[in-house]
Amino acid sequence: MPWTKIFSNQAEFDLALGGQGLRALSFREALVEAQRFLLQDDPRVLLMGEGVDDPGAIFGSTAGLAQSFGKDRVMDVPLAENGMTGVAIGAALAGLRPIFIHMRNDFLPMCMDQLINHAAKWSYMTGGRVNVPLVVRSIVGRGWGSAAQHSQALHGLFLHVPGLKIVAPATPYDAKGLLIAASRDGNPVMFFEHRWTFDYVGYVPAEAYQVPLDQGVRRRQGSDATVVAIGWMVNEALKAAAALEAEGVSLEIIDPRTLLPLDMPLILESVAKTGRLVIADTACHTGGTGAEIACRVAEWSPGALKAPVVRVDFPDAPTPASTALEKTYYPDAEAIAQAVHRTLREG
Amino acid sequence: MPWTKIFSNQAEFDLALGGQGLRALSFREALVEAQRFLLQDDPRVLLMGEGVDDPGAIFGSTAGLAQSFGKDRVMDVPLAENGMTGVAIGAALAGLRPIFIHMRNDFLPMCMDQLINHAAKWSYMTGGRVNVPLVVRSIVGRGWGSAAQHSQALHGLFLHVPGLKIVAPATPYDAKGLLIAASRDGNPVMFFEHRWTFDYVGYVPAEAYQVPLDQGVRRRQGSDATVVAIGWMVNEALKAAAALEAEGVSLEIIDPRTLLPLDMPLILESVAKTGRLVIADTACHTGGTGAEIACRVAEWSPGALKAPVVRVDFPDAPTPASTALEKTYYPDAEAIAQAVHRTLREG
Amino acid sequence: MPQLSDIPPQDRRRLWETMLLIRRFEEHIVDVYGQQEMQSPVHLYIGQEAVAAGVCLHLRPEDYLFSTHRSHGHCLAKGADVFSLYAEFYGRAAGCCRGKGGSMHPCAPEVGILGTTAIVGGGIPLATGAALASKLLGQGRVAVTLFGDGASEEGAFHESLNFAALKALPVVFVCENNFYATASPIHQRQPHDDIFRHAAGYGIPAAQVDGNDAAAVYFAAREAVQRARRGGGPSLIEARTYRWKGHVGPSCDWENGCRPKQELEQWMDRCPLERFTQRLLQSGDLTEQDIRGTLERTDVMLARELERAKHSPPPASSEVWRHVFHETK
Amino acid sequence: MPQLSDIPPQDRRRLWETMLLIRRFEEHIVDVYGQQEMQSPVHLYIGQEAVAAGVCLHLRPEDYLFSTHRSHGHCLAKGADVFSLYAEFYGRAAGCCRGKGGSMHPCAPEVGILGTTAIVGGGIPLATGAALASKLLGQGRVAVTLFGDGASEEGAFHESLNFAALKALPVVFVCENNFYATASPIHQRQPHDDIFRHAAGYGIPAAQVDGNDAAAVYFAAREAVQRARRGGGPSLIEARTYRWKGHVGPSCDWENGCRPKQELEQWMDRCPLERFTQRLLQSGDLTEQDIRGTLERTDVMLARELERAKHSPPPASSEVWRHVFHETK
Ligand SMILES: Cc1ncc(C[n+]2csc(CCOP(=O)(O)OP(=O)(O)O)c2C)c(N)n1
Ligand SMILES: Cc1ncc(C[n+]2csc(CCOP(=O)(O)OP(=O)(O)O)c2C)c(N)n1
Ligand SMILES: [Mg+2]
Ligand SMILES: [Mg+2]
Repeated sequence: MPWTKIFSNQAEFDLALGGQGLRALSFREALVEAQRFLLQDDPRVLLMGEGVDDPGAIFGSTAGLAQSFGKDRVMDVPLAENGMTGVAIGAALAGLRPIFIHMRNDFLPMCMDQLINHAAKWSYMTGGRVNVPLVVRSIVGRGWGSAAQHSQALHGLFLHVPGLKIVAPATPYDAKGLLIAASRDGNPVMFFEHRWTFDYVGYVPAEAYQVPLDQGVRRRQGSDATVVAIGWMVNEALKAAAALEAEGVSLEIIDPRTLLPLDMPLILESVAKTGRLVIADTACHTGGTGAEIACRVAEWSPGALKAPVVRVDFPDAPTPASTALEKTYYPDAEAIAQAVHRTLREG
Repeated sequence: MPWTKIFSNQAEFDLALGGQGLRALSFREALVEAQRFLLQDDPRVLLMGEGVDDPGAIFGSTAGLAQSFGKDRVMDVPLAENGMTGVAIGAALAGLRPIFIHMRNDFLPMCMDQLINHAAKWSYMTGGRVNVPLVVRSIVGRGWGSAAQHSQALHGLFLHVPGLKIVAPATPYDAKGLLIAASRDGNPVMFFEHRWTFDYVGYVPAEAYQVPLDQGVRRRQGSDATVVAIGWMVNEALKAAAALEAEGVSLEIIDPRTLLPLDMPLILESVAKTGRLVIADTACHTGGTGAEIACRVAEWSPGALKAPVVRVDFPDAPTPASTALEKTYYPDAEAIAQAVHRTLREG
Repeated sequence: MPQLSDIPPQDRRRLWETMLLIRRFEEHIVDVYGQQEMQSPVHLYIGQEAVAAGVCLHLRPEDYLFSTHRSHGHCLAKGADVFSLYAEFYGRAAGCCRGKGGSMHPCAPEVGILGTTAIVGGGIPLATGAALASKLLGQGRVAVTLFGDGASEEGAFHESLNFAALKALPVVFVCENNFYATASPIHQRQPHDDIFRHAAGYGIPAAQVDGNDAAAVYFAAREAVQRARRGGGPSLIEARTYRWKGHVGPSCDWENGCRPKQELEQWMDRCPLERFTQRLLQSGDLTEQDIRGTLERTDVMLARELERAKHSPPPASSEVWRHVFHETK
Repeated sequence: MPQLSDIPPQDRRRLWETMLLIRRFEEHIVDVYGQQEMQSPVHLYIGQEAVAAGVCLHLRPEDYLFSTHRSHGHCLAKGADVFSLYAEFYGRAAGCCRGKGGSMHPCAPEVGILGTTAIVGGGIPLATGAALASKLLGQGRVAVTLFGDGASEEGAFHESLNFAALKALPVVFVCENNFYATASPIHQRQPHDDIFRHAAGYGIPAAQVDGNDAAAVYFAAREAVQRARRGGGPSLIEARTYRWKGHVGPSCDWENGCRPKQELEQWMDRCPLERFTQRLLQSGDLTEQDIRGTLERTDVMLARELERAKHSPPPASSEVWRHVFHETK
């Protein structure tokens, strides 16, 4: 399927899919297109965030929108993450559909009170009478010495907060379709993006479409081992698969796309076939999404694994600044391939 | 060992241990004693929190301390959890050893920025040159319609934050020994207490002692199944064990005491013996401590389990207010016993 | 200084009736709480009734109100249904939140109460956001947030004032300064107790009023609500008042040493209901007979609703899993 | 109005030298940044030097300083070592944080810089806490926190002002109002740009000064630091200034449309270093020869330290796992 493919640039895309007359967009452009559609389609939609209207335009992902829709609908806000998240929630309660945008995941801890104690619980506390149609976009930073406070990936924290949905797109196609679905969902949706996917190119239909918030996708068919890869790790897994193919190892890659709800049937089906599981995440090791997935596999398909599950993720350490240390800190395709080798050896 | 035992009141204690001339304290009194010792022993120790000096005295756990040490060392603070946590961290950097106290876990999301972005990362960001000797005590509320914003148990969130230690005592003995160890540790330590353990009585030596921050304890020897129980669930597990014993089922109970670092050797040893694992936690299901423990067992002792792991914890829902719903929401000894039965049936 | 006569007669009467309703609503709770069937932490409003009454009289049903843990009086003044509140406090299926919210989280969307947070300060940005929605949607609705002196210490208060001033939002910030947060006196938490002073930093008009004087609250709120409604932006009202009961539950907290008894007695001498009753008796707006009649009608109604609530069925246990998410799009 | 002559001659000279050091320190970064070897997001301070210089002159080595993402100038003025800063920005093992912090998180505990946060507003409560420690331990140390106009919008700013005023802590809050947070102009974020006005709400003495006038900053800071040191409690200084470079990195952000070029040029005409140089030339504190000499010595030193830093070894990869926790008790 063309929309499951990721390319690192337009030329690659043209080579593979250009001949079919398909349209390519970057991940960044897909986000812009989704938001442009939402703003156009629904007068209640509002983008809020520090710098959404400035020339940087959130790494380009809101480019041109303030110009088209004005600063009331593409609204720069003060530096007051908790209060402004509360404002967004209040606006959502009273009929708007805000999309709140953070340049970095790292600013989410500032608004945990409003996210955890308010947005996540509001529908429940009111017995379902009032809901919070809010999307919170936030981007994972990485590299160039961004260091401990500017490169966290915190989606794993929100797994433990009932009442939130969690989305982590890996492709331009999904970025657009999931963002539209998130904005329409009527619940608070945490929408995690990875800075390093922004330049990826892929097939994106021009029309509006939704990618459902509870369906993963098989990015690659394989028979020897399953890699469940999250966000940016999907592309690394694809690279690892290509390398492993040369060695005769056939990798299946599952991209859950939404972490809450999590498409366990898809994962279990794949694991039942391959008997080997590697979980590749862009976050710290302990207590993250990988643990939950592995635990559910152990609960629901206890006999399925022929070798122990392996998690590929970041060390249990804050991000170091030095480039020399970043190299050690961040796992990549190579680390995934090694993990696959381990499951093949051990099982 | 007398200090591994928990009693629901003094009379029970007297019956079991009184004859040995041992001294009993409630969990609450053990906390008071630990803090009294710390305040006396080290002029740098400071208690801070909303209401630490008032007649309620944080459910009695700071009773008498303001009277003994004055309001400069047992300091009421404004309602400004994030800022005041920052103040506590700054004070810790500059030579004090604050113990910051929250009446409820639910107020922790307010200070996530200072806990996650500052306290947890400070040692690392400064290359180990500056450390944060801070303890954050916070209590899990429960019952009487406390509802969604006054009964969360959030220790699981902090598992995913490198740089924090996490403590969850279940007995008076551990409450005292772990709190002293936490204050001496030199790192930011999240200290989780459960409101319902406050009246528990147990043997507590009068002298100061430390319980190490990385050692779990076997609360009960058994051979048929292992229950890893956290905090308040330890006592429920003991009750379940008593009930199961009558049926001829022998339960081993592990209380990790600290969740980070987690005493995996003790857990793995027990699981190797029993081949069955139930994890009982006082928190919501998805993405919690149970997932991490189950995942590590799957990674490190893949063949050990004869039956799938079972998690006993709260539904993935905020806490409902109605007593009628609370009954369904909260699992107890009965739920643990059922889970044990399941592992026995399935394996 | 505006006079009582500047308040239209029907408003005088409504002010008084609202205060009476709140007072008796709460006293009925005090009466039954010891039965331990109302299993919800009730934060009683007795002593502060003039604030809710004086503010909410200026609001329309579609205007928004965001409250706190101490919400009962606010909800009643805004028009919430007595039965569905009592039923909620009893944890019943017929409660305004189907029994899931309890006393700290009532909602009544039909009268602009979109839900209530018990996180101190948490409702202030929510109200600001509702005001933003009203403004962007051109609805002309006003949002009001009532909160305590303790809440004014939370950063969210300041973040909200800043944004409301920046965007000239139709929001009225009403701080009920009762000089305590739980048992902590304000002088252990703030350098002075004139909370209205913070408004100046944002260029927001502010008033400090006697929160035990329904007329004073009425005038300040009228100005603020009118300003908001005509697009003049936010206002801050500090209403100085006192709660008679403990922070939570039906007893008085001087009994356990939380506050000096004498302080409570001084404030009880300034009872907002009694004072306003006397003024209306003097002005001829009320007669002793009115009072007796209204009191009786109110009590009969409250007793009836409370009994109905108490005997209404609890939610089914399957409700635990419902409403975590919004069910239809 | 105090005169230049009210500044002791050695202080005049130090003010000037500190500004020069900061300016040239940053310009050396601008020169080498294009080589892409200094892989750290540098937030340059050029244009704001008078603030750091004027404030830190009054501080002792044991006094505390808490900075922000834009920390270089603050650290230098407080006495941090040039080599260990450059080495840190290069991610080297010899950096002040062993290469783990980078440009946004320098520390220099030996001169009271206990670490730096790049969370906007995050350092304000930390400084307040350090002041609390100083006061409770009776150390007489003063804590200073420098932060931007953007930071004054964060709740933590207000929470800190409240607590500092409540406890009369020895802390000086210095807001460098450069009218922008990244590319967002202050009028999109605050209802007015007189940040000092918030102090009055807490009864905190405040001053608004020309942040491009080293003498003006010097006098305001002297008063504030002295007040703190003698137990007179906190102060707020708003220093109005302007950064010349983009929010991050060595280029100018008018180039990409972030700000009007003309605005930058007007502020460059009011260069704090140039203005102070001229005054010292006039007063006879400096000669052209002094200037040339100091500039040359400074440049030679900076170039040497920068080269040393650049060629010093990176940390071993095992460092990734170290210092997550404090290693000895
Ligand atoms: C963020 C937060 N911190 C602490 C609490 C616990 N708490 C509940 S009410 C209260 C006091 C609030 O005081 P105030 O705002 O003055 O309101 P009042 O109770 O006087 O009406 C506190 C500390 C809370 N609910 N939320
Ligand atoms: C809490 C938080 N929100 C957002 C950011 C992203 N950010 C970094 S610096 C900055 C602007 C800060 O402006 P100001 O405080 O005026 O300081 P200046 O850069 O002008 O020196 C922003 C928004 C951050 N680091 N922390
Ligand atoms: Mg109060
Ligand atoms: Mg600025």
